[in-house]
Amino acid sequence: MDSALIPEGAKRCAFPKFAVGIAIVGAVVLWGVYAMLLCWFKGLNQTNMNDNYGFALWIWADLAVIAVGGGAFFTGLLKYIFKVDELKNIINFAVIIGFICYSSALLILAIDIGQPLRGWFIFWHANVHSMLTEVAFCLSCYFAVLTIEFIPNILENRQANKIPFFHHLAHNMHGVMAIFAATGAFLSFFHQGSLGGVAGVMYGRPFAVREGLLIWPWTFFLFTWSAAAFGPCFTLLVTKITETITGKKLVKDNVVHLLAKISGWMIFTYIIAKIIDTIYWAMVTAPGLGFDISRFYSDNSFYGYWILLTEIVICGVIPGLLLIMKSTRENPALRLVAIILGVIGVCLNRWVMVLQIMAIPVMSFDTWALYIPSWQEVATTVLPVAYGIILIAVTYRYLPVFPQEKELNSVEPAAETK
Amino acid sequence: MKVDRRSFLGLGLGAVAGFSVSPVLLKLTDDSSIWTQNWPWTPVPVDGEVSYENSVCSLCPGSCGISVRKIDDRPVKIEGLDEYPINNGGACLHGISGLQYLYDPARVKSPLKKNGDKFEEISWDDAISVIAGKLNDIRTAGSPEKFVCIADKDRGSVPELFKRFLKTFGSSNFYTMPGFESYLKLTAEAMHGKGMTIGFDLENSDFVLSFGAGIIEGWGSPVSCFKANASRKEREAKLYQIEPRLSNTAAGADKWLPIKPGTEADLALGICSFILKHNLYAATAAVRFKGGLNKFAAQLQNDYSLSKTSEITGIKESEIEEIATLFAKAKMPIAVFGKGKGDASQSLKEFIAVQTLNCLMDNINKKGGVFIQPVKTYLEFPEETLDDVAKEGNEKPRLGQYVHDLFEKINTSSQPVVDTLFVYQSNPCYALHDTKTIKQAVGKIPFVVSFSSFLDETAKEADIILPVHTFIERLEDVPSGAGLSKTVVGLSKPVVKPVFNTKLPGDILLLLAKALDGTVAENFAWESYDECLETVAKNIWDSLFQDGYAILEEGVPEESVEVNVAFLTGNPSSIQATGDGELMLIPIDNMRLPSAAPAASPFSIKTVSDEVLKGRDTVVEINPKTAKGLKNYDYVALTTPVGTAKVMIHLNEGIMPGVVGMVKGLGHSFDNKYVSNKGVNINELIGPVIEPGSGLDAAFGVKAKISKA
Amino acid sequence: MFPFNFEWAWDIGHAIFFGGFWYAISILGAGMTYCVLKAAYDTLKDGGGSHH
Amino acid sequence: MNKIENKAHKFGMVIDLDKCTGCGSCMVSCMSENNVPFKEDESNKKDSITWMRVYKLTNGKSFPDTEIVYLPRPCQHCGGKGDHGHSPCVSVCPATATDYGYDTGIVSQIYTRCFGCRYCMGACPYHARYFNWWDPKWPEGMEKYLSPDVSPRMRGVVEKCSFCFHRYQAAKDKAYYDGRDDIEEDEYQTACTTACPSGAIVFGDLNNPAHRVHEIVKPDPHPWPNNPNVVGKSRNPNVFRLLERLGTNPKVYYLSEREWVRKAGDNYLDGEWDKIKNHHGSESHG
Repeated sequence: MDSALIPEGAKRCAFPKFAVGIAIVGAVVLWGVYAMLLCWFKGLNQTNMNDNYGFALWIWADLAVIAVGGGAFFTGLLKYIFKVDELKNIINFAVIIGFICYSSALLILAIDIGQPLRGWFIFWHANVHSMLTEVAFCLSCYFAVLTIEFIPNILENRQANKIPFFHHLAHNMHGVMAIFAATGAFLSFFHQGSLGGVAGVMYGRPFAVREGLLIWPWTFFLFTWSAAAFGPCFTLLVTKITETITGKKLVKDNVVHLLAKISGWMIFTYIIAKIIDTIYWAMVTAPGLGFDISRFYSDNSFYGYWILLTEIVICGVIPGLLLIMKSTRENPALRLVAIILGVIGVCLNRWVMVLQIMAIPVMSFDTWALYIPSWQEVATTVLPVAYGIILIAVTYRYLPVFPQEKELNSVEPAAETK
Repeated sequence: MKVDRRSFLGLGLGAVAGFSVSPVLLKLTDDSSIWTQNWPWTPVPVDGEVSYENSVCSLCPGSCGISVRKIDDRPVKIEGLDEYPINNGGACLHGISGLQYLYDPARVKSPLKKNGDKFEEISWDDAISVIAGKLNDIRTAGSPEKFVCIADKDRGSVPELFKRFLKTFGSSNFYTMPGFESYLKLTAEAMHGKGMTIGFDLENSDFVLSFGAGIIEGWGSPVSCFKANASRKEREAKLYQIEPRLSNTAAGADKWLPIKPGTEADLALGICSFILKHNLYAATAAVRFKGGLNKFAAQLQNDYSLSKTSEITGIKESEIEEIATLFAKAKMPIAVFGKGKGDASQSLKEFIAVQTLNCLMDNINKKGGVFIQPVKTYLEFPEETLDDVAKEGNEKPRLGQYVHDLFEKINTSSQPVVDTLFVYQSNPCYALHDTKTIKQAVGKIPFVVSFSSFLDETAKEADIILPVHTFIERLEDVPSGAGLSKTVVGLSKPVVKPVFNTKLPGDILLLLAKALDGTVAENFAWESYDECLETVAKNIWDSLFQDGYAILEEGVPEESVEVNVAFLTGNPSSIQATGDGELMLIPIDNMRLPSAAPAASPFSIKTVSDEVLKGRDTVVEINPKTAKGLKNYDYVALTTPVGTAKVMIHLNEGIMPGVVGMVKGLGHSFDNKYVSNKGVNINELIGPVIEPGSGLDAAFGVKAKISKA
Repeated sequence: MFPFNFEWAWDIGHAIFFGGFWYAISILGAGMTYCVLKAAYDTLKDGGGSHH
Repeated sequence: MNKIENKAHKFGMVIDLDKCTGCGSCMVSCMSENNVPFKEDESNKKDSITWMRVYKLTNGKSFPDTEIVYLPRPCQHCGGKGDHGHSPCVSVCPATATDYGYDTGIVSQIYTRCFGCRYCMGACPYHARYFNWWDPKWPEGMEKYLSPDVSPRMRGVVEKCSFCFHRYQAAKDKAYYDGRDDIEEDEYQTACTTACPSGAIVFGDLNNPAHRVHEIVKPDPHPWPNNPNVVGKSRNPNVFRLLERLGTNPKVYYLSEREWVRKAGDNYLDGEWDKIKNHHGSESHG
């Protein structure tokens, strides 16, 4: 039915099966869109946020998708600037994942703000001293970069590529992609960092505040670093999931091993920096403001030291080591464990840097504030996930995303699974 | 085909690109944001010329001067009036919220007549003629005493007009709701003679011993008390607070002495006993006591030894000794009575016992002491002319001494004892103990007329509601009382034209009187209430009109006062709470919640802590020791002999173990969603306990049980 | 974001921030313009559409 | 430059917690003055707009040694680290919707500019900022009492105490009309100050030695030796600020003779309070 659009030589499931799958996920999207419309038309009273929890589930989701979407810029940086050529076999997919993550992030922001129709004031009336301004500018620009990086892949669709202009455009864009990637890396560095800065500059919040370099608190650098470190984990994880669902091998092991190794070393170095930062904050910064760190992890029913331990050791040190060591890295099961832990780790870090900050009382007579998101918040947070699944399914079906797919699957006629 | 599709595509893309670079998008973006800045459903207040008008607040007995800021003819803000002799600039939250009463969703917008379960609007003429017809029937039937009136207070021209109306009609059944002022008069009358009243010179006293008086909880004239309290710091005056719970007054006091609920009178007598025993009383005091002090002293030594007092009250002997000594040694000590706001149920024994302390120190009619003097009158009404029906009716005995007796009588009599009831600006169906029986009694009365601004619990039971102006729309004299050291009459002025089809209560009475048979009408010969007020208040009218107030009495009174403690020597027993629960439920007076009428405003409800009201639930206080595993905001069923309520728990270290504290002023059930249907009315859980000797409802609490709900 | 916005200031903060921003925008804009123009040129050079 | 600096006001207040009774007049006066809306249920204090909020503090002791104190908390109008005007909230607002007035020391909020990102709320440790989760609605007719001096806020924006800035403007206009250069102390007073029946709130110019607030606070013009971010520490041993150690430099000071109350104003490590409690501004300038 749609065979004219499917890449030449690739095997895809039957269209009805594909359509049913999309419809199921599409229902989830509709649920999310309904919640989104509620938030837009009735206002943010649809959420369970409150004046203590001005930042809540959405901002966590926002930070988390941007962190895991960091695989796009880091892989691009390695491929185009550091000329790690093997990564060309996964860069398309990394870009698509990045595109999904960043478009989701922008959508979430558009729902999160109280006056969406005035959202553009952040650009128009920019306060250049605000980390959030930096986030908005770099995020939007980098999304433009991702779109530019995504376009050639779209134009390589069998039908689109037949149009000479599109063919040439894709070709030319490939030619100058290094410049775009460099700009993207520059922008990414700043917006990943400034997202970290958002927390680090809040000097009214002893749990969040960090000392730093010039105007940038240490969280600035930690966020960039962690996004570069854990982003590839997410790329690998989504690749693995896609491979499992399609029942096909899509990327050669050597490429996966290489990216896993780079990620491992990045995680390892990041976690050392994070541990140093945590120790300095716990021993110097917070006590200097009158806070013993036990204040941040006690007297409430949820946040305990377990969260610190999980983030740093279980989801930081362990995946780092697993990916550094050749034997564990090349063991598919352990590698999978490592990348899953890694993705959880970075998401947990973003959780802590958004929700735990809001939960902790600062005034001595204030109390812990815990909150449970409303269904509207959950639905709008699930929305990007569903949208991402659809976009991956569509691009996988119609675009030559994995250059090695044909080679890896030419031996036998592949089973027709989606 | 191919070419077509391509050109179509190109055209489409071109159109999109063209649209994107055209100013249309930019303009739409800009316009949409401007729209959000001017949403038509967000009100834009109209600007205009600013002016200020002075008036007097009559929401509570405090009678503070207020300044109303207006934009053209719209009042927009109420503030305390600078230089006003009572509050000098300050204001309480209810006064400041005053404008919310003006536009209250529960206001009665025009006269209403009950038809079945519903109210229907009627015209003023119809309302007056229906009521007059009913009243004429009573007179024709020869039982004018079956016409009864309940008002919020008994001073001022409007209560006087009601009394006059009743008297010329032929009934002596005029009742007021329990209030601090009436208790002051009652106490003064029992101890110092008829027509006397009591005021406290708190701002000049150096030691205040308060027996549960919520000096900063709305007791007396609230703002005046706040000021006296605040100046303690500079004056180095002390405040010792005796009550079972760490109220705000207790928290602000120099010392808080937790006492077993209901034993305040015993403590006061114990202190008297100690002072007498150790000859710490003023030498000049003895001569004032009628019949001398010896017999009284002997009786106290016997009944109130230190150890016995300590046992009864739960206060250590050393502490009783300490406060007695401090009180006696102070230059100008005052002992004050009237638990909480001083209104609602109180015990005369307690008042007299505490006042005896003042008398023993002989701080009577001295600066910084207690002022005892005759109630100042300022209104001169022409002599009534009574016809035979009226004369006969006035001869008949009153149905009861106090308002609760009246309802008791209605409920217990097999014959209808009341034919027509006027309720003026008070809410007995909410504010009296055991509201269920009150409502039952009101239900038994054939014809009930409510003079009210709001469709409150009592108005809802009425057959006809006559809507009256709110205080801000009114012309009226507002005499102060409430235990102040001076007597000021303020003039409430209409600062805004009536918002709804309402009238002045005085004007309504004039209309009614004119429609009545007999000599009633000729006793109300004024053209209007305005004319009436100017005539009857002629002695102070100039000052009232020009300054907005007139001071009737200021400074230290010169009266020499006798002291009579006969009530105490009669050896009355102290009040015991009813019920058999192991806990004692006591009411809490909270400054941010009016305990009776009018109900809270949306603003004042908004300020109420979530340790008092949570969602739709009342939160009661108990000591963690009493909690037995209950946690904050656990639901419990609170059961008393009178009723059961589902409430939440708040653990408070500031309340005595074994005591449950529940706020007054919640649990309203009228049509104002911001204020009503929130929490429980404590009066549904407490029943009246009549004090022997005084006949007062003196219930200070009730025994209760809690069980996890 | 532009010098004519009233909160704009000619200070170091604005210079760095908007310098970086406009620089990035220029690169992206120039890069894409180049790609599109070059693609149009290449297409015309190929001879108008029959690219099979 | 110098001349402008000399003329700059620094409005602030000192609240005597020993006088505060927790009566709520300040809260209501503020709501009425500033057209603050109300809704059916205001018992969830985490979404209840109260520019002036009165906190209840306890000394944590059990019966009968419990003590309580009320602490009114308006916006603290922070001067930020080193009192340079970079308040925690102002410095983070992405759209310049909240600003620091260098001539008044007042932190303003421009409702029509705010797009509701709520970053400022996260940055404020005092919970002084409130979000309009709902459209403001008044019962029919009640919108007639709204004051034209302060525009009602639309849904989706952040609002907070402005130190009744409109009263400052009105006072300045009047002074200008009368041909005076500057306003008198009593010409500009906030709604909470004038309403307080206990006179617990004193408001004025912290830069003006003749003003009562300056007399009570005696602000130290020099940075605190213990923490150079802290400027304007009071040299009155009974005066403290909330979370002073964070370097937010609030312009709202509190006064109490009770030590536990002063200690509750900030956070201290175990044993630290006893070492720190007697540092009141730089001694050399006392």
